[in-house]
Amino acid sequence: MSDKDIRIGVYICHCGENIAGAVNINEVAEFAKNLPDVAVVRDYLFMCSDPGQEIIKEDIRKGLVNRVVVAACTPRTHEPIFRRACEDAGLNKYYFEMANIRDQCSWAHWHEKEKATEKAKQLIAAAVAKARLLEPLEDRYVELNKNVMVVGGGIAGIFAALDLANAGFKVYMVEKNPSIGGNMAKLDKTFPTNDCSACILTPLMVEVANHPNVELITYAEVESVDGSVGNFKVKVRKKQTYVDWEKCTGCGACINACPPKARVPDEFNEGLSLRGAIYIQFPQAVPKKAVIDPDACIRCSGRWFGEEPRRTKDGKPILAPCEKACPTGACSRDEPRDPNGELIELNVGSIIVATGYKVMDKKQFKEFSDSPNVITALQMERLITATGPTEGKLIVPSDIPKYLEWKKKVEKGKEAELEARKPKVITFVSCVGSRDNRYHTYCSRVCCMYMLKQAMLLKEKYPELDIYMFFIDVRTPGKDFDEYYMRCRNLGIKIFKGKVGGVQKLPDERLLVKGYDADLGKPVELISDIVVLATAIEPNTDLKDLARKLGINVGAEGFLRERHTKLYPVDTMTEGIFIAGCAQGPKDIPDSVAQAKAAASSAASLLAPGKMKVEPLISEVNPEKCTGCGICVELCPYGAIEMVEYNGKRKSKINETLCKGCGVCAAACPSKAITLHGFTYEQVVAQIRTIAKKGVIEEV
Amino acid sequence: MEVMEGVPPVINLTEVARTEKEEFEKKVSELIIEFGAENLLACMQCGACASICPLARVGFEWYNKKLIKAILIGMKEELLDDSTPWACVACNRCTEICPRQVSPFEVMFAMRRLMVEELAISTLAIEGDRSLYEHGHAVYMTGREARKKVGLPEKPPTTDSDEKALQELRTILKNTKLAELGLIPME
Amino acid sequence: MNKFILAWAKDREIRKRGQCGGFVTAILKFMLEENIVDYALLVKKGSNLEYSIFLTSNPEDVVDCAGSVLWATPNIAKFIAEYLDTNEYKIAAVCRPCDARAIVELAKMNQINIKNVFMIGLNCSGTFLPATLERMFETLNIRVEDVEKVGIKKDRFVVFLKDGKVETFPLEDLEKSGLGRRENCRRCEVKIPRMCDLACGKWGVIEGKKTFVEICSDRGEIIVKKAVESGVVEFEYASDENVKIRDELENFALKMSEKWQDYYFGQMSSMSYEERRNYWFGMFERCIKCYACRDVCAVCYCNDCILNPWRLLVKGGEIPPSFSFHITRAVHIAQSCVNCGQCQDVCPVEIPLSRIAHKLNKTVQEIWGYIPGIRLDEKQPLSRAENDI
Amino acid sequence: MISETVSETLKEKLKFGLFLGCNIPFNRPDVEQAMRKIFPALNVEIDDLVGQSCCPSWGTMPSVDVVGWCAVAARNLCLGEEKGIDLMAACNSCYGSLNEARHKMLNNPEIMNKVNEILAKIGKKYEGKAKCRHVAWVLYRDVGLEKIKESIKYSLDGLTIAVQPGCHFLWPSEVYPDKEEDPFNPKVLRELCKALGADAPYYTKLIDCCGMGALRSTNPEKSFTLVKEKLECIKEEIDADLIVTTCSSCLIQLDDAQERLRKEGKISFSIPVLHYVQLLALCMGFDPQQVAGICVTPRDEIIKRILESGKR
Repeated sequence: MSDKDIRIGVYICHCGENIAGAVNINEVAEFAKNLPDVAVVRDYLFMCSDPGQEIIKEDIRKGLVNRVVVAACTPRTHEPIFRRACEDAGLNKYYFEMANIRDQCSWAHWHEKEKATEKAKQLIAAAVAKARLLEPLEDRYVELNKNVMVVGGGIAGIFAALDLANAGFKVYMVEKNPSIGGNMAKLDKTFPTNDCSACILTPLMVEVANHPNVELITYAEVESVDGSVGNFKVKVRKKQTYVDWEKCTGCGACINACPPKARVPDEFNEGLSLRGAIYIQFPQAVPKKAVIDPDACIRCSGRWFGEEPRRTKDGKPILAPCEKACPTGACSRDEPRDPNGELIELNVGSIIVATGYKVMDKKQFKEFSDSPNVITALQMERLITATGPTEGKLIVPSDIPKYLEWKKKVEKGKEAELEARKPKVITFVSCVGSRDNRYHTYCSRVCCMYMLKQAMLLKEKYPELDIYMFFIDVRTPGKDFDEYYMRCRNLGIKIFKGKVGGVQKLPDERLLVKGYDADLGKPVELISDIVVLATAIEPNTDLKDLARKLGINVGAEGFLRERHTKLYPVDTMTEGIFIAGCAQGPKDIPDSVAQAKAAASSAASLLAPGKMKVEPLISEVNPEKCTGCGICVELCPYGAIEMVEYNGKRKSKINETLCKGCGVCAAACPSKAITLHGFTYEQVVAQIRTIAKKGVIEEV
Repeated sequence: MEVMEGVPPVINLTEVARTEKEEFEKKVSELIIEFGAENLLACMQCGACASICPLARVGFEWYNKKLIKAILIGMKEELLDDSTPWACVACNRCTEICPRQVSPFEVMFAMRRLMVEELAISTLAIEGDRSLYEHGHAVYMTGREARKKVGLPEKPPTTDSDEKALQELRTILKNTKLAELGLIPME
Repeated sequence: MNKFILAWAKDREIRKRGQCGGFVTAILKFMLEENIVDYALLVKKGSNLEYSIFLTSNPEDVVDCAGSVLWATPNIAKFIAEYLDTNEYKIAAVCRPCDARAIVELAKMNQINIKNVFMIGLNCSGTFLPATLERMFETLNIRVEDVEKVGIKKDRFVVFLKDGKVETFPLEDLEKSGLGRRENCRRCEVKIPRMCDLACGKWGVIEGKKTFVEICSDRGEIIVKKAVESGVVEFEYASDENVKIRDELENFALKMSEKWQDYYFGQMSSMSYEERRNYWFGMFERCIKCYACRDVCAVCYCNDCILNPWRLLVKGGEIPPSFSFHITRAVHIAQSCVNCGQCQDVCPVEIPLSRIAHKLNKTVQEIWGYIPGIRLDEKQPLSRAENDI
Repeated sequence: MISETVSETLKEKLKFGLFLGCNIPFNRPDVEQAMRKIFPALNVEIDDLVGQSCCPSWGTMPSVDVVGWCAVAARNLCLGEEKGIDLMAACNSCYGSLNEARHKMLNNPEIMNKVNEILAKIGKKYEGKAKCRHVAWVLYRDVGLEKIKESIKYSLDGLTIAVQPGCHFLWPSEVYPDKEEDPFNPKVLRELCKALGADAPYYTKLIDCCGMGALRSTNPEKSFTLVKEKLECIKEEIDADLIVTTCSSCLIQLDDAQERLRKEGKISFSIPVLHYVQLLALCMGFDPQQVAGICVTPRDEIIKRILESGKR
């Protein structure tokens, strides 16, 4: 190595006070000057700034240095910047190495300045030790497929899909429910303007469905994802609908035919009403098609798909009610149906994940009693909306069965009196499951606002209602949000600062609410007809599973993790996969839409050029050393390694387009037959040895 | 014990902070944590504990939520003068529902322990401990008529009738803070 | 066919010369004769305490190898992986449990094509180093020349003399005085090689010269059936009594191992961290870097070992080598070590290498529940990615 | 968990150490006698745990020193552990104090070590195996409702019972060996009462505190406001014939305070109060004088009613 002409430049960044505040820059610079092969040592207030980069470029251009070590902050954000500077000045950019003397040094040891300085020296020495062994590498290019898959057809998915489709990209929208629309379709009105949710959402649903560049794949789930940015191979499982969608017109005749015995809680109404085994998700569904829930179906006529119908005495086939009711034959049970549905293969260049959220069930909150009149806020939303189980008529939830009974009678033309109780007092409880160490420590972000919204809608419609709201704090950080809050107070809604600790059932289905008011400094209690729990927004149950399939990260709280909170909020650690909406964390509609559009634009700018530069920091097998044991094959998280024939022996080989350079194989190989370029064994060992020897670079 | 009801009309935070820094060796919150309320600092003052606390319900001054707040602020003298912690029934509703797993019950009892340490307790409260040492029972009665009436032997098979067991218990008690504080004879 | 049989060779000569009725010899001979395998791999006894690994394609040679040799510690697995192309040739190998386990481990690493290796396992309660045996005879006042063979019966060391006399000695006393079985054998936790196709031994046989055979694979069953059909082997089904006795003997042997494990590992864990480090580093100081431990290791398989001088870790010409030499080796074999003891046998400076390797492996076993060399379809824990984010 | 295995092995023999505490042997020995009667009759062996002491109760060691609390509790638990049996208590305070102490020891090795250092001085060591079970749970889970139904001579048909499980039967649910499915809507005591033929309906203040313990000794007036609220709710909502509790403290409070409130003219009704083991003993036909002979609020009438009406 020493015969080569190596001239290392060490550039130490003050990062304003961030580094210089704890690390003695002069001392470190003096130390660096004496390291082997170091030709130049310089320091500057902000190395990443334009003049800072210019210092490096100047030295390269003048031929003073041919390896660059920058001691500054995190390579995650800044390595690309310095690499580009090297490249601009005519140096192979992989002759660059970074020492992080901020995040892991000055910040961590802010109060131990001497030790921080010592550690900075060691980190720089380690980087120099590695820099001496750096090799020039060449970037690769991969072709990009210009199709995009959007997972999730809620408001975020719809916007992402529309933006991309309008820009000319082909979009596959995969939705697990029969219809797109997501959680927003369940809402009555939206804050802070009180627009009708359906009025602003349904036109968009139609637009995306009819867009020539969008292919809707609903009632489907992602089964597997292979490949990498630009060339993802996705398998999507289209679930069995048991209804021929080609023929189904969404007329709904089958729904009414489905017998009462086959009724199960209606997911769309959050369990407040029942739906049949054959159902259309909701009246404004897109596509408006029926599906059969095979778990709920009671096989009425004793017949399942592909089975011969039973016959009457005179030989006529006995058909299932839905089959009989269908005017187009879409429900015919003559043909067998594969319960596994159909596997669809897609090739896409980028993926946007916008799978939304679910709200916590109230079941786990035992202290709020098991009364049916204690409901979640999303149930409240269904209760007040015109498309809900009571068509927007406000009654206590325990009386909904009475209402449905009454409605049936009226529909049959009978005269009947509705005997459902109307609530006089409604209590709202915030932070149920949010900000709670037992469930979710995070704030669900939208609860304060939607509670205020519901209270406002109720109070405006039924001024005689008494509404009590218990908040730990009222959080309204958004444009026009606090004004909205003040509007609520002006309406005479009673707001308390304090959490409700328990709800007890009274014998007449009313509820005794035990709360606390911080302003009075006293416990308070009241009798309420309905208690609304603002249960937390939480990740969908299968989100972890989906993340694993996609190879993206999930944070401790269970939401998808972005690459960088501030700088890359819609990117993931896997190139080419973007996230938007509540799958990334609780947020309201404006934020979801903004994120969706950001994700769409990120995907578009990635795919538009048609090809992409890929770092050469990937692994390579030396077949001479490889013993073919196959450990690496098992361990590779990207499925990038396979066994191939080499000189009559089985050896492993790494597919460079799939390899992400994670280094697992190189670390695991007992023969060390695998090299991870940019992080070779020699380079890493040199770093470790240098640190082990407290900053002394050892000649090997 | 003198029961001090009420709080001063204005709480002078500057003065509280100064007293805590200058007059005490340790912050009161640190002491409370040491005395067993490990999650004290997780409290966000939501008030759920107070909403169902029997003490708050019947009008004691320093019930769970307020006690925690006062500890977090650094108030000490006011708290040492108050009897609320000694009224806590240890019902643990608060522990069950606290969203931050602070266990306000544990804070109440840590406060008791702090008061014991500072000997800010009445003889009444010490009585139970003395009785425990003397007889092995916190509640103890010499009258045995009731037992005889229901057909039981005069003495139950406890430390009451077992001198060796009582000595064992005393050995244990002598190795606790009770003895350190001089509330029972030292070993 | 039942899983447990008692079997013996029909041929009178084989029955006489072979151990326990010559079943193993008869089967091997049969397999060569019928060209079921190309080679048989076995151990041949030499004069006094000598032995050699013996590879043959000639059925007649097999009979010359009949009889058990308790001082033979052949490295069967290494021999196969190193010298035989198991993709090309079919081999029948006679293995002790540790050999068989090493073969299974190497098969998982694609170093042996186990499809072409028929394993005839021998029950084993331990082996002796020839040198130790010599010292034992000296202590016990027995002339090597007079010894026909040696054996272990429960807790007794048994010497069969050429004049027909049999003498027995308490094994534990011998071992406590530093004689007796190899250290790894004392700690060994697999006595019946059920990972083989056939597991053979004398345990469970009540009377007569018979071999108790546990049939452990489909192909094992086929071979035995064929041999019976061709009239080479005769058999009867093992009774419940036979099986019970065998289980008892196995458990007895396992209990003994457990005691020795407690002894050796207990010694290690009773040391403080400091003591333990000083002990092992002291041991490693002795190392003369002869590479024998590595070369002999039954579960090592790299073409170009990273411990080779000037490859990444080890400096040429430096003795003793940096401790990383030993640490690297220990870590590399930790998940697969089958406690065969070869490393310790060959170490010229007597570092108790198998002890540390076995202990490390026990840790792996505790964490992942993985016992090396037992099941072919079970991947080694450190070579497996868990799908758990 | 090691502790589970202990109770598993107990399943066959059903043997428990009878943990008395303080209130029961000195204040309400009829409860002790009731237990001594019913369990042998239900084929459950009870051991006296000779030498047991106070649990320790909340006002003593728990208010002084966590380690001291645990050490006293551990000595009591050791008495069972040495015999391979669990303890059984009819007092919620004992149940709470012993189990909370055990929970602290199991979850904090530092406390466990310190406790065992102290215990070593009297030649004992607590390993965390033995725990304290509640009589109600033993009757519900180990003995079983069927066996209870079989064993009774008198049935309570037509009686309405207001149940009072008591706080330390429920919270903190984390520390208890047996847990109600919903601690805010407890069912076990109601089921046990129903097994005797009575009706045991829900009432709004079912889980509310009776106000006993430190609250009563610190400020009786305030304590009585709680018990009054509770009694009124019972009277108004379900008009109970009888209040049944599984806690000796609740028993004393509800029984004593009622009389006082009546004298002060704050309430005008009288509802007899019994511990469940007493009620069961009565139903099984044991001598009322022995198993339910000590009370403030009169029980004669209800006892008469039980013995007359429901002969089976």
